[in-house]
This record gives sequence, C-alpha cells and structure tokens, in this order.
Amino acid sequence: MTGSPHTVLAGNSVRLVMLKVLVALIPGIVAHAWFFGPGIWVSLLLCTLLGVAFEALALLMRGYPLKPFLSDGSTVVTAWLLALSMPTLAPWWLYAVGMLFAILVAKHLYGGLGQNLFNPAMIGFAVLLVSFPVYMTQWPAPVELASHTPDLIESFDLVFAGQGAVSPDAYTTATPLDLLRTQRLAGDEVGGIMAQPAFGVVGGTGHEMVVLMYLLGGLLLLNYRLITWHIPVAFLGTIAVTAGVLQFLDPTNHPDPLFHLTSGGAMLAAFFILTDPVSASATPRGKLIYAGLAGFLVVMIRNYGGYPDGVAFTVLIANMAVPFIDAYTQPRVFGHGRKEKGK
Amino acid sequence: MRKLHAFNGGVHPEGHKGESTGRPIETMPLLPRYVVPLRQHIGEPARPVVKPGDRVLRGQLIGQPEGYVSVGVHAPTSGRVLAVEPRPVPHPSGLADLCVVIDSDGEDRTVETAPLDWRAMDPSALRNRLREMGLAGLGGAVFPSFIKLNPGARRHIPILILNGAECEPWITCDDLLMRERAADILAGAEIMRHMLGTEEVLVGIEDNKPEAIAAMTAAAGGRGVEVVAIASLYPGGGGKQITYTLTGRVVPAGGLSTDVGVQVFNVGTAYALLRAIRDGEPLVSRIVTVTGHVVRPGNFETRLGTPVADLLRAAGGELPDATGQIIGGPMMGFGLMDEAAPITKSVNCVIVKNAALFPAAPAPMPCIRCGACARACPAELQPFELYWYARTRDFGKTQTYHLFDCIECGCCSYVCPSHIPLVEYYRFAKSEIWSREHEKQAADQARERHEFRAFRLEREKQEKAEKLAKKASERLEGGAVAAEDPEAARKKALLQAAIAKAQKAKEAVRPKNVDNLPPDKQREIDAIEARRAQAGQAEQAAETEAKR
Amino acid sequence: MLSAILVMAGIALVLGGVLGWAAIRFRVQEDPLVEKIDAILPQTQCGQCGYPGCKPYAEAISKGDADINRCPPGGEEGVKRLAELLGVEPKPLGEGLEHKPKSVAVIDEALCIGCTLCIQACPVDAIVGAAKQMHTVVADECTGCELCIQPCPVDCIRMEVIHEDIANWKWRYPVIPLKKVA
Amino acid sequence: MQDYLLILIGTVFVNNIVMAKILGLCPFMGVSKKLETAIGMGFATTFVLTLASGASYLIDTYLLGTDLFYLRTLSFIVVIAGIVGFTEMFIRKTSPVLFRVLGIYLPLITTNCAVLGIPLLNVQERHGFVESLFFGLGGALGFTLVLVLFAAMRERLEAADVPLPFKGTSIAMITAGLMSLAFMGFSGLIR
Repeated sequence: MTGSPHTVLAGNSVRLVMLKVLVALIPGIVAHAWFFGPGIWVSLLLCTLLGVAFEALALLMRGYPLKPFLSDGSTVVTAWLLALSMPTLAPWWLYAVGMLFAILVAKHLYGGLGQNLFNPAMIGFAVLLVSFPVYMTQWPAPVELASHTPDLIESFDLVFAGQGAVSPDAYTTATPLDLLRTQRLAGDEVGGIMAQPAFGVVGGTGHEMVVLMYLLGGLLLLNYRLITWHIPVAFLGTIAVTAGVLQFLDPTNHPDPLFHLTSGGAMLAAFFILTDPVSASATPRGKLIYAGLAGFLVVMIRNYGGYPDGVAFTVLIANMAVPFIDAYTQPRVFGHGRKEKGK
Repeated sequence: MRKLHAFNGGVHPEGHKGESTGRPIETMPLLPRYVVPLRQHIGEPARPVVKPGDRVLRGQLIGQPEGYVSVGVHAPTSGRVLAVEPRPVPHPSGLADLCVVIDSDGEDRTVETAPLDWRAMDPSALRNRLREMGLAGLGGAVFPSFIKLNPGARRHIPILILNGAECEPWITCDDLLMRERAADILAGAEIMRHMLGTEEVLVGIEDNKPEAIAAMTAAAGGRGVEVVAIASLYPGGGGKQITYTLTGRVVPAGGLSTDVGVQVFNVGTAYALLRAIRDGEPLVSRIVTVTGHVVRPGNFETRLGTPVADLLRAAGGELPDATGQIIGGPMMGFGLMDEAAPITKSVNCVIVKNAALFPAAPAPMPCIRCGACARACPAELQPFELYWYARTRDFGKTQTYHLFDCIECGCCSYVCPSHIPLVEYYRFAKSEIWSREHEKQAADQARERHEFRAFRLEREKQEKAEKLAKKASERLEGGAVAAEDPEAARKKALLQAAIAKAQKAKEAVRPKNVDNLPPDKQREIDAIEARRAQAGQAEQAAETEAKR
Repeated sequence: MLSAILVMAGIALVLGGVLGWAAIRFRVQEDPLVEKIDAILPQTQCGQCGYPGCKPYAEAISKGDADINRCPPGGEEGVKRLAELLGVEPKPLGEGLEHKPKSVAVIDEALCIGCTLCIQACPVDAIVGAAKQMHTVVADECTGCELCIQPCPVDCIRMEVIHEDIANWKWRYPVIPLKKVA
Repeated sequence: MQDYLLILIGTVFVNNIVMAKILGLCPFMGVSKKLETAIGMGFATTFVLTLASGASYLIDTYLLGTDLFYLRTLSFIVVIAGIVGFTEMFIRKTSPVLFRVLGIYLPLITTNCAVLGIPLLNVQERHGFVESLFFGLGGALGFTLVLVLFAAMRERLEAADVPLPFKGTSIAMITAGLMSLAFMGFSGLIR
C-alpha cells in the first residue's frame, strides 16, 4: 500500500467498540435478573445464539468471510438489545422471528454491518409487537410482587416447551405503562392508578431499578467516548419537557415526567438504541433534532396513541428521518462562511 | 503572551522524534552519480537545457523554468551529463519521470556566485532571480516561492508566519535546522519580510521541540520576531491550521492564507532563501531526516538528486528485517517503490519501516458511522459521508460534502475503528474529478474547434459557389465551355502517381524469395519476424515515453 | 341525461379556457435539452454513432430518434450520465461498438506525401500542413476519432494510446481485501 | 380550528396516504431516487391535491348534487387532469430544471391514485369545503413528508452493499414496508 497514513491508533477496532457496549449493558442485565428472575439469561442466550446463526447464514449466502463479521460483536449487541426489550419467558419462536427480522431483513438486506437504515433490534421488536401483541404484553412480574418466579430450569422449560408447573398468571403481569393505558381508557385518574403496588417510587416497581442501571451503563458509554451527550440529553430532555407541559395542563390524565423517564424502554433507548451510530444522525445538530423528535413522539404515543410504549416505533420513525436530517444539518466546514476575525 | 486558537480535531500519534535528534546535521559525502528530476516542484516541470555529454558545474542551471508556475533545476555537483531520460522518482505512482543524470567528476567545482543586493534590487527582478534559482517551499508542497513572495498589487500582508511546527511524527529536519542555524533562518525571514512588506513575523514551533524554541528565541532577540510555542497536535503544522492557531484568522475555503493577510513559509525555505540571496547559491541541497529502522538515524544535508539508497547507506544502512521505506512522514507520506529514486526538493524524510514500528494495517471493516473521523478532522468535514459517496463513485455528492476542503492529513484514517483507508478514497475521488474536469475542457475545446470548422466549411462553400456563379456568367459571356477543370485533373494524376510510388516503396521492403519454403524455414522466418516486430514496438514505446 | 352532458361540457369548457390561457401565459420558447446532451458527449466528432458529429447525435437523442448507447468514446460512463439526464435506465454500449482507451493520431512523417486528405477529414482541425508539405497532428487537440486513418492514401497514420505518466496519473480505487471472497 | 388541526395531524401521520392507505405508490417509488426531485414532486403534488380537493368539492356539491353522483369519478378525473396540465405549464415556465427532473412524473400526477382518492374520500366522509381543503392539504403534506424522507433514505441506500437480488426497487419496497411498520406507531393517536 502506498497510501497514507502508515500508522493507526493502536487498540482501536469495531470489535472493541461493540465489546464496550456489551460491558455497559451488564449492570442493567444483572439488575433485570435480580428484580425479574433469571429468565433474562435464557432469552439473552437464545437471542445471541439465534443472532449468530442468522448472521452466519446471511454471510454465507452473500459470500462474505465469516470470521471478521461474526467476531465483530455487532450481532451480539443487537441480540442483547432485542432480548432486553422483549418480555422474558416468551416462547422460543417469538425470539426467533424477532432475530430473523432483525438480522436478515433489517441488517443484511441493507448490506450488513454499518449499512442498515433502521435499528435492527427495533425492527425485530416492532414486527413482533404488531404481529403477536398478546405475547408481547405478558411481561414477567417483579420478584417482589409475583406469587411465583420461575428459576433458571423452569425458565428454560417455559421458553422451549411452553409450559411450566404454574399458570402464566402467576409470574406474568402487565407493565406499568400497560396498566396506565388500560385503566386510563377505563376512565380512571392517573393519581389513583399510580398508587397501585405495580408502581414504585418514581416508575414501575423493579423497572425503575433496571432503568437506573441502564443509566449507569449509559454514563459508562459516555465515559468511553463511544457516544456523545447530544442524543441522551435531547431525548430524555424532550420527554421530560413534553411530559411536564402535559402534566401541568392536565394532571389528572398525564403521569409525571419522572415516570416517563423511568418506565418502558426510554432509558435503554436513550443510551443504547438511539445512539446506535449506524442508524442515528451523525451531525451534532442532527442528533439533537433526531433525539428530540423521538422523545416528543414517545410521550405523544404513550399518552394518546394505540400502544402503551412507543419507544420502538419512535426509534424507527427517527431512524427514518436520519438521512434527511443529516443532509440538512451539515456542520460548517473550516473556511466556509465564518466571519473572519481580525480582518 | 499571545492568545492561541485551537483548531478542531487533530490527533496525537507517537512522536518518535528522539531517534533522529541525537546527532547534529551531517553533510553527505560527494557521490559518483546524481539523478536530478526536472519535476521537483508544483506546476510545470523544468525544461532540460543540457544534453548528454555536456559538462556542468555545481549550481549550473540544467532545467529552465517553463511557464509561470515553475522554477529552475540545478546541477548538484560538477561533472558530465550522462543522460536525460525517464528514471524512477519519489512519487506514489512509482512511475518514472524525466531526469538529468550527472556523473560527478569529484572536483565539485561551482559556478561563479555573487550575493544579491536584495535591498537595492527591484522586487520583481529579485523574484525572477529566485525563480531561476529554484526556490520552492521545502515543507513538502514545493510551491514556487517567488509566487508566494509576490504580495500582489493591492494586497497587504501584515503577518509572516515561519512554520517550524513539524507536526508529523519521526521528521526532525526542521527541528535540527532551527537548533543549528536559527540566525540564518531569521535572516532569511528578514528578506521575506522586506519583499512582502510585512510588519509582524511569527515563528510557530510545537512545544515538543524545546531546544529549537530556545535557539530561535535566542536568535530572535532584537529582530522583532516573536517565537511562539504551540501545543503538539497533529496536523498543527498545516498551513491553514498554523495560521488559525497563531492569528485566529480562518483561511477561506479554496483560498490562500494571503486572503486573510498572512503568508506562511517553512523554516527550511527561509534558510534556503538566505543561502540563495546571501551566497548567491541556487537550491541544490536540503536537510533530510533518515530515521526508523536504520543503523544511525539522523539528519543529513543532502544534495538534490542523491539516490535514496545512497542516503540510507550514509545512515549506516537498513537494519535487518526492514519492510520498505516511507517518503515523508507516516501520516501523509507515501511508500517508496524504488530505492534508486532520488531525493528532491519535496523529500524531507525517509523512514525505514519494520514490522514492529509499522505493523501491517488491520483488515478494514465496514464503516459504522461512529463519527470518530468527524471529531478528528481539522477541516471540520464529515469524513464518513465523503467515504460513503467516494466508495460508490458518486463524485457529485462528495463535492457537496466539500471533498476539496480535505487536506489529506490522515487524522480520519488514524482514528477509524474500522481501519478504512479513508484518505485513499478521497485521493481517488479527487483525481477522478480532476481528470473529468480535464476531459470536459478537452471536450469543450473540441466542440469549439468543430463548430469553427463547420462554420469555415460553410463559408468556403459559399465563396466557391459565388466564384462558380461568377465564372459561369463569365463563361456564358465568353462562350467557351471547358469539359473539365484542367487544374483538378492534374492534381488527381499527381496524387495517383504518388500513391503508386508509395506502394512501390512498400513493396520494396517486402522480403523476396519467400514462396514455396519448407515448413521449418517458414517457422524460422516467422520467429524472426515476430522478434523484429517486438523490437519495433519497444522502440516505439521508448520513443513516445521520451517525448513526454 | 341532458343535464349530465351540460355539466361535463361546462367543466370541459372552463378547463379548456384556463389551459388555453395558461398555454399563452406560460409559453416556453425552446428546449435546452440538446445543449445538455451535447455537454455530456465527449466531442470526439468521430461519427461512430452514425451521425455526422456529436451535436447531430445529441439532436437525434433529444428527438428520440437515437438510442443513448451509440457513443463508444463516452463509454459506459457516458451512457450512464445520459441515462441519468434523461431519466431512463442505462444500458450497455450498442452492437459492434466498443470503448477504446484514449489515443491520438500520429503521422509517420517519412511516408506522408502531403496530400491534405487527412486535413480535410479531421473534424477539429487538429492536423496542420499544406499541400505537398509534411503533415503533423497537434496531439493536444486530437480527439482520437480515427477519421483521418481511412482517407490516407499511403496508410501513414496510426493511433497511439496515451500512456500514463506522472502528470496524468490518478490515484486508484482503494482495494479493500475484506469484500466478497467469491 | 381544533378540528382542522386534527384533520391535518390525522392525514399527515396517522392515516398517512402512502403509509397507511397505501395510495400513490407510483410516484412514491418513481420519484424518490433523488432528494431534490422528491421535494419538487412533493410541492407539485401538494399544489395539485389541495386545489383538486377544493375544486372537486365544489363540483360535487353544486354541479352534481345527488342526481348526477354517477358522474363523480369522471368529472373528478377531468378536473384533476386540468389542474395537472396547468401545473405542468406553470412549472415548465418557472422552473425548467424542476420540469426536467420531474420528467414524465409530472403529467403522471394525474394518475396518482392519491389525487383521485382524496376527493373521493372527501365525499365519503362528508367533509365541508374547508375540511376538504385541509384534508387535501394534509394528505398531500403527508405524501410529501414520506416521499422526501424516503428519497433521502434511498440516496444513502444507493451506496449500500445491498445483495444483488434486492438492489434497486426491491430494497426500496422493503424500506417502504418498514416505514409503514414505523408509521403503525401513530395508530390510535387520533380517535
């Protein structure tokens, strides 16, 4: 090679980037296992294996070398994000369909790593949400509220055989966002709904602790300089402001901003999903617009829409707008149109 | 304390300066042979004014500047011209270029030189002298200095910057020059100041060169020159970057630093300018850093035209397991293809690689748009977008993302986690766009000429018709009717004769007695013919090569 | 029934009136398409497309008489750009047409008899010389159209491919080894 | 006023004419290769659609009434064709570049089923005149929105290593499908 540079920054690779993301996810995963039972390990493992299998299949079909692309870690990140977004203890084929859409459709039909327009995990999730809505509302109940929490062996049984010793009602429940939506449709006031045991100090019982750990992992990512502040701040900030304004106007029908921030997929999206560099806006101003749009839509869909949590859809909608946003938010290039000082 | 301005991005590659700063500048011994390329500067190559067999003296003009953007080329020593022919030159393409090959006579006699009285000389005459003396920027871009020293009719250039940043890793030639010849550099700057009508002279030096800063500060005392230590951040020595760092003035895109009243020269250029004017000596040598995997890394005062192989020998030779050389620095330099290629005005450094210092680049992965390149880009571009479109040859799009503001510093490739050779994509896109523009110009020229021809033919036809009409009317009057135009008939006959003659000439060279040969004889003849044809082709190729 | 006819006729009348007015009000004089096509064509003036020059070919394309794949000097690239301009799908070069590397004509001055036939054939006046004088090609202006070869009675003109040198050298497309293995 | 706003939001997002009603796919696929063209097409369609929506309401209410309802489709098509013809001449005069890039798709606005669909939906939903205008405007803005976003995405897709069988229109169709999936998030937003 005659081209320059002849030297590159040592210890810098796509694999390392992905590895750091996985590390940052660990606190959230541990919290999830602690507060919702060990079922998460089963779905994480299952999604990872499925992801690697689909990835290998796609690479083979497309004639790409397996080793560099299987070991780059991007598939595992997608698998973990999907597993963390989905209810645990769902039948295995649900994960399979999700990963199929995530890896084959959202990623490889678009050219594989680095070229997907949509976040693969969110495509998988959205497909499941519109296709199998019943399964997607059977969330594991927090350990402290459940009459029974399946252990690891039982979780395997539930995922692969589809039946356990006890009825699903014992260990699944609706998420706080679900409860809020259905009961508000029934005419209840927000204050009353949120006094129930499913709601914790600020968000949902159990959920709020997992979310806190996601926040911790997100700060780790910021510390690694893998993400910039723009997307999390704009996203969470817009959610807080929008929810705050709505609550101020009509407190009986709108939950408080803190609840919005700490429930559903908001925190995971803020640091791990919206920040996926491939499908996110890449310019500083663009990131603010992109994440702000997503934040606004999350609150709108949660408060007025047909789905309890709009995060997956809003991520996709924001992804959709990225090429347009990027095209119109190009930063000024050195030497272009800046007032020359001192002249 | 001067207020400094920080440009966007930049990277901190390992410096590796210490390897080659241990010893003072050494002067290369006289070599038996020099190969002096005629294209050592930006612009038109010099036209050779010597032929094989000519005797030359050191400093004698052997290449005359051609066109405006061009400077002279001079013999590095006295001796005899062996050849004027294409030879390997230090260029990323590895192609050969026209060189004057000089066999040294060992006497190193010089042409008569006389100092120039620059204060008394007319600035334009002075610039012409510098043009003839081959002065070009020694920082690497080798732009003819006389053009940069022309302030223009109305332009005022209040600030002159001497660039001693030397931000590229490994290179130390400016460092050593500043340590050892600080006073000369500043004396050169004095002349520049005079020519440009500049008020302020700033010397920018990165703070990883404390000795150079000390030497320059000491020499600057009482000259009205300010030596400024700037943070070590690659590419802080880029012209636009150092201008911004020291003055806060932003050179407009596509413009020159003079647009904001600043002119930037490399310290080596200032030194060469002093030599040219004080000693009357044309540019025939420069300081070159030899470093990396060699026995005795260091800096060498090297005559232009010295083959790289000889320079490496002067540095004690390469250590075992060397894996090639880089011309220039590791961030912007290029791999050398042939050690026979000579040192030119643009070569500031030769780095010998080995697998430990310069490991092979990891295999590239797809871009994940992480934006690390954008954060590192001193031109504040979006390198990943440029890459995305250069990759698919969408050159229009690359231009909307300001491809031509890229300074090819290599920061983006350096930080890329996917290890994509980004700069190579930009260079590819740039040269494609240039070549297309060139083609477009050629097409426009052809269109114009074609249209003019059509117009001419039309006019001629009209004139002819008029003439015929006139003739016809005359004939009618005279009553004489010629069966045929005798002139045309004569022409035709002549042409026929010529064709017959040419055909005959062709026949003549055709071999005789080739009918009814036995097959083995026929094969032999065929083989000979084939060889002859090949030789002819080779000759032809060499001829066209030489013409260019 | 009558009312239906009346209504439709009324609508047609009003719309016709508006369109007629618009046609006069927003009249556009000429079609600049020919110029745009001509700008893409390489101006070799070689006539390989079957038209006596680039402009006539451009006019033919604009009228829809000629296909866009008739220009070998423009090559695939040229066809692609024409396709883009006209909003049609690009296609390979037409039957019997192939893109050759850019060349210039060179006259073997030892054989030239100074007949001026090539000068008359050259579409861009790139050959200089007079009757019975030796002729020379101005390489900078030669488009490589090969039109001078056929008329030469003594076959003293040949085409020479332009070689790569440092002045016209281009950076290559970077090779990424990690692409398709197949 | 709130009603009109709801109509706008409803037609732009919730019942987006392309994403939810799957109308107007021909220009959606055809004029989305370039961002600039898409923007031009969006504005031309907005102009035509708003005008057609209003004009068809007037014709339907005051000319056809209940007696001649069978002439509805026919007369709407005639009116749309007329408006498109006018727009074509107008653009040709004011912006030859846009005229050039829109090419065949400009007269094809006539056959954009969204342009006929909106006036027919107006009748079905018993919209008044202003409502019809807003319905037309909203539908057109929704069309423009997705067309422009789609075009920007396709420009980037153009450079992606899409597997050969999916290159070009097929990956564009898949993308449109995924966009539609994303738009499902808006469902139920306006009841």
